[in-house]
Amino acid sequence: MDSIGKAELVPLFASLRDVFISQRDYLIDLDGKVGDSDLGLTMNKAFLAAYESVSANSADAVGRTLQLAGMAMAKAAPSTMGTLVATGFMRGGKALESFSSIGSAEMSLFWAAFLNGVIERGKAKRGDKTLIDVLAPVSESLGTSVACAATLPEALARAAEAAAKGLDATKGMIAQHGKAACFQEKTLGLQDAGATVGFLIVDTLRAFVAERKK
Amino acid sequence: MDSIGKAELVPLFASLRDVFISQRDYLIDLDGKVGDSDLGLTMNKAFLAAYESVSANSADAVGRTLQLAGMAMAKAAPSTMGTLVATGFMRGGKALESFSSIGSAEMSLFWAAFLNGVIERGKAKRGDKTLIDVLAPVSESLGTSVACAATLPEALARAAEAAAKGLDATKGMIAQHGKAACFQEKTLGLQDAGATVGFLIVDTLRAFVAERKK
Amino acid sequence: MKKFLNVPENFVDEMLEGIYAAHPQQLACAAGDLRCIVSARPVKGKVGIATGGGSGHLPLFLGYVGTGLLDGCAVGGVFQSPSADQMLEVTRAINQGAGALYIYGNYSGDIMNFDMAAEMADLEGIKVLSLVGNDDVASSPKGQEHKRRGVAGIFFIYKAAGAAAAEGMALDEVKRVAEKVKANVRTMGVALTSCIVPEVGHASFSIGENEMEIGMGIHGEPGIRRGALRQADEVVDEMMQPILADLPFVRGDEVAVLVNGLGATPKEELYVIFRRVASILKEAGIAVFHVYVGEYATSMEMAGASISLLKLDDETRRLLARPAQSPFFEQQQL
Amino acid sequence: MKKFLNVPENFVDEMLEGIYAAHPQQLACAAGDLRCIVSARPVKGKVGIATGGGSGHLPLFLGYVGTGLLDGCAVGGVFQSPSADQMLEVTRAINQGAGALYIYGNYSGDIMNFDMAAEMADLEGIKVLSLVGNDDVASSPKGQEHKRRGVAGIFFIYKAAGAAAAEGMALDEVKRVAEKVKANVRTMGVALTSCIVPEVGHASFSIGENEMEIGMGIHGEPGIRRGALRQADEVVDEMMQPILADLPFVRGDEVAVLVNGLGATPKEELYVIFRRVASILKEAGIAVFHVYVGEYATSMEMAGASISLLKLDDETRRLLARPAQSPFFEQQQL
Ligand SMILES: Nc1ncnc2c1ncn2[C@@H]1O[C@H](COP(=O)(O)OP(=O)(O)O)[C@@H](O)[C@H]1O
Ligand SMILES: Nc1ncnc2c1ncn2[C@@H]1O[C@H](COP(=O)(O)OP(=O)(O)O)[C@@H](O)[C@H]1O
Ligand SMILES: [Mg+2]
Ligand SMILES: [Mg+2]
Ligand SMILES: [Mg+2]
Ligand SMILES: [Mg+2]
Repeated sequence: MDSIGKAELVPLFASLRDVFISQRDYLIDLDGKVGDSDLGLTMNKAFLAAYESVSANSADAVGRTLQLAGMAMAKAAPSTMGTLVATGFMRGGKALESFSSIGSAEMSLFWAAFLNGVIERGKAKRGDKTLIDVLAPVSESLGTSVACAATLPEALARAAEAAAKGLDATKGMIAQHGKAACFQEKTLGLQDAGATVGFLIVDTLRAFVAERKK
Repeated sequence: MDSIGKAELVPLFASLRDVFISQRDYLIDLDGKVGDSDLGLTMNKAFLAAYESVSANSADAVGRTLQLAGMAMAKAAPSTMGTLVATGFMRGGKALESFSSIGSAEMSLFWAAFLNGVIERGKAKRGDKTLIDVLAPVSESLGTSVACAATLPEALARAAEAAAKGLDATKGMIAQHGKAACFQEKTLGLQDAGATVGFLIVDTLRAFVAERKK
Repeated sequence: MKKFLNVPENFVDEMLEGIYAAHPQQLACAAGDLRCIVSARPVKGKVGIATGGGSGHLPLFLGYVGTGLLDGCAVGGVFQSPSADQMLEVTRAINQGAGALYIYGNYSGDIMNFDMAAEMADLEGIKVLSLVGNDDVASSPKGQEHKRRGVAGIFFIYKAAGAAAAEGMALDEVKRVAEKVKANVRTMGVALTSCIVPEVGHASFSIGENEMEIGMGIHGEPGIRRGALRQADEVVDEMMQPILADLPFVRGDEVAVLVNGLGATPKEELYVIFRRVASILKEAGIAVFHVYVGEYATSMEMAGASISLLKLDDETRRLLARPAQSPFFEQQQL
Repeated sequence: MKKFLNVPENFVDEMLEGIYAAHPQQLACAAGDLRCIVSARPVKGKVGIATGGGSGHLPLFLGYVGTGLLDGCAVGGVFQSPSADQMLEVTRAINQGAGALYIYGNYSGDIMNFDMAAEMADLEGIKVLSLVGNDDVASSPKGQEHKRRGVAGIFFIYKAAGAAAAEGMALDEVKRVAEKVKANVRTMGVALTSCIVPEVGHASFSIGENEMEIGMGIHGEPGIRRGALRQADEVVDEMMQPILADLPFVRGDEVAVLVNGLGATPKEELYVIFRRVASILKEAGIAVFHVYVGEYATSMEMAGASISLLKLDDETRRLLARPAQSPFFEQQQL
């Protein structure tokens, strides 16, 4: 599958929903180490709401559908990550307003806008041990893929790899934002919970497109 | 000395002031058992103010001087006893408005009015373990003395005896008014602090007149 | 003792200096005595209303000196009566030729001093009537109302009498209005913690970490029942039952409600309390005309609350609705 | 935990039910969500002003929804941000075609949600501007004002912006006024005790029996200095010095003053504090236009206080003087 059209959004968001159902306890655990243990619950709520929104708005254009999914997430999960991810989908969706399907180029646009939205909303920067440490390499990787004219499956495979590396790198960082920031040095060695969510989204996209390719 | 004239009021109030200076700690102690320990302080202030008022107004008629002394006490010591004793002096002074000196008959009028003032002001009755349990026998004793045509020194000697008995009787009573009322049965056996003040005033009068008789 | 104060002995006077400095257009002191507080906006010919009592209950007592409210107030030390002499000074200052009404709480020290002041004012030709608030249902059983303490419900007496005087009623009429409100207001309180009198320096009484005392007075006077602190709704039920039964308030009545904080209790909790009060009144078929929630009569930093109900008629409703203004209380026409 | 509450989880919603029940003529809920509070008296064509933030700070935030003040407010759990969606609902409800201004405090959760709400409102064609209060001098040094927390001084922004909108100013103009007030207000606080979040059930932080913390935030954020509690005048001196130096406030300025209680501190003590503030200002040749003393922004039952100064010009003085009315704050024309 070389691009994601309107019709694929419902099954895509069903996958995302299912991933966050299955990763619920894992995320609760991760957030519990230096946070308040709610991440598994809020991401569950967020992606359930997103799936329902996408189902209800599947007649709309892709960009619009993604924006509405973001709004639904914001409503369902007003936690830090809920708000940041919601922002990402709203901004990413807005960037795709004039497109009817999502190929490599659009995917790159989407994540660039997603990343910018998260930066603008949360005022964190790379290296602060957040979601951004996954999103930034993802966005860069997708930019490179577009320049190299990679297919969507290829581009997402490389992006997911970049996400995994970015995620691993958060272990070496000291948290600067949110509840974890209070723990400072104690966050060294721990994988950031929000960054894990970023990885999971990108990796689910990769798997979804790879699966459909067959 | 068979009557107290205008000129004697200043030394009389000097005696009262001195008595309450010397009894300060004793009264603090007594009030402290079931009260707030301020009685020694307030009576000191009250009789110092009374003395100053009497000194300043010694040209006035006796009744008027006593009334003004009461007003000065009220101003200086707005505690329960301060107000009651002030009321007593105001009412007693008012009762003597048409007299130029205080003999047995006037002394009886004074204490009857004093007693009535305290009853009206404080709404307590005999047996309630207050000042009244000294004032009532004092007033009765003075009434009898007048009927028997006793001299002022005789009348005051008997009144002081009645006061001492009344004071002793407060030990067998249960407090019904003021801060002590909360302690109920625990006040049994204790001598009432306000009644002690009543006794001290009458006994100081007795001593003053007895002293001057010589 | 975690308090903002300098020398404890100066606490009351420094507080008063702060009040005069903050509200120079509204409050003035009479006879050069800080503790004699009068309105800076006297109204010619109006009946004067004065109150007074111990300090430590802000906005009670001086906080109700203002337009459409009271004209003067004498305050004593913390929890101590002002002197008769101070009351007299206030009386002189607020006398506009129409006489004065004293409205204050049922405490022996206050009664003695106000009576004495009234007597002294009388000697000077100022006509004074007095009215003693006794709204605290917890402090004596029915039939012994004269022994009940005056607590937060006095606010309603101030408000209605203040409006009556502002309307130009004569002294007897203002007194009649005040009597009517007094007869129709009932209060119950509950305390969770003690307060600290600055000159004493430690808690006035002790109460267990999980205890409450229903019916405790605003100086820590004993209440009806001390026991484990329960859920808010149960506590409210226990307070409302005797209030309703006492007057009694019955189906078809219309009331004003005051949920009063004693000092340290957050407003959030007062509204949790009012929520239950509202549902009890609705159940009982009693209509609510207006609701006051906040600190109207405190005990320094005591945690706790009281509930007051005032049964209204056309006249008291009209008077309650009138605008009023002081540095501590403002109300537009309802 | 000595609190009037039922199930801790229901605390905020029960409080809100109490508030709606108490003030049905003044407050309404938007979109069927208790936590979206709007004025029951909307004004056609007026710029809407909204605020929001965690519960537990009454009268902040919802207490300033009223006439001549704010139009709507979204509240979250105790000390927790409301959602962007709730802010959006409030925005929709208060939009009278003239756009909306968000005024709220500098906390990351609030900022993210308000920004997001603004973005969503924008998608719906409602023009929204935002302004973040950051008056707490203690929370970051000069030059880093953008990092400072918003505390009680936000009251002045509400008051002036609310009056500006009531006068009929356009959105840009209301924002300009709010910016001006924001630029001219400075606050310092001091905490004596902790507060208790109902769902947590114990003190948010511990502080010694004789300690105070100068500059502590309203959620217990660390301050500048923790040390022995000193006399009130010394504490005030320590707070006033950085306030005055920061703007700076100088001889010839005219200011409004807010002495704010954090929850458990008696009003008596706030006036002892103001007494010293007044004398410092007098000494410094700074004139006082108006003084507010009371609880304007609290931290549940925290004992402590804050001092805010607002430097005035003709416009802000005029706006501050305008009448205003809400269930929690009333002011006649000054
Ligand atoms: N300012 C920020 N910008 C970007 N990401 C952030 C920021 N603050 C926190 N995060 C991310 O959010 C994650 C925690 O999310 P979440 O559990 O929803 O927070 P909370 O429970 O405090 O609302 C962190 O692991 C981090 O990746
Ligand atoms: N209602 C009353 N009538 C007469 N005497 C009273 C009354 N109440 C208290 N007393 C007297 O006052 C005394 C206490 O006086 P004082 O220490 O001045 O009281 P307080 O400190 O409570 O103001 C009691 O011992 C009692 O004799
Ligand atoms: Mg979390
Ligand atoms: Mg959370
Ligand atoms: Mg005593
Ligand atoms: Mg005393």
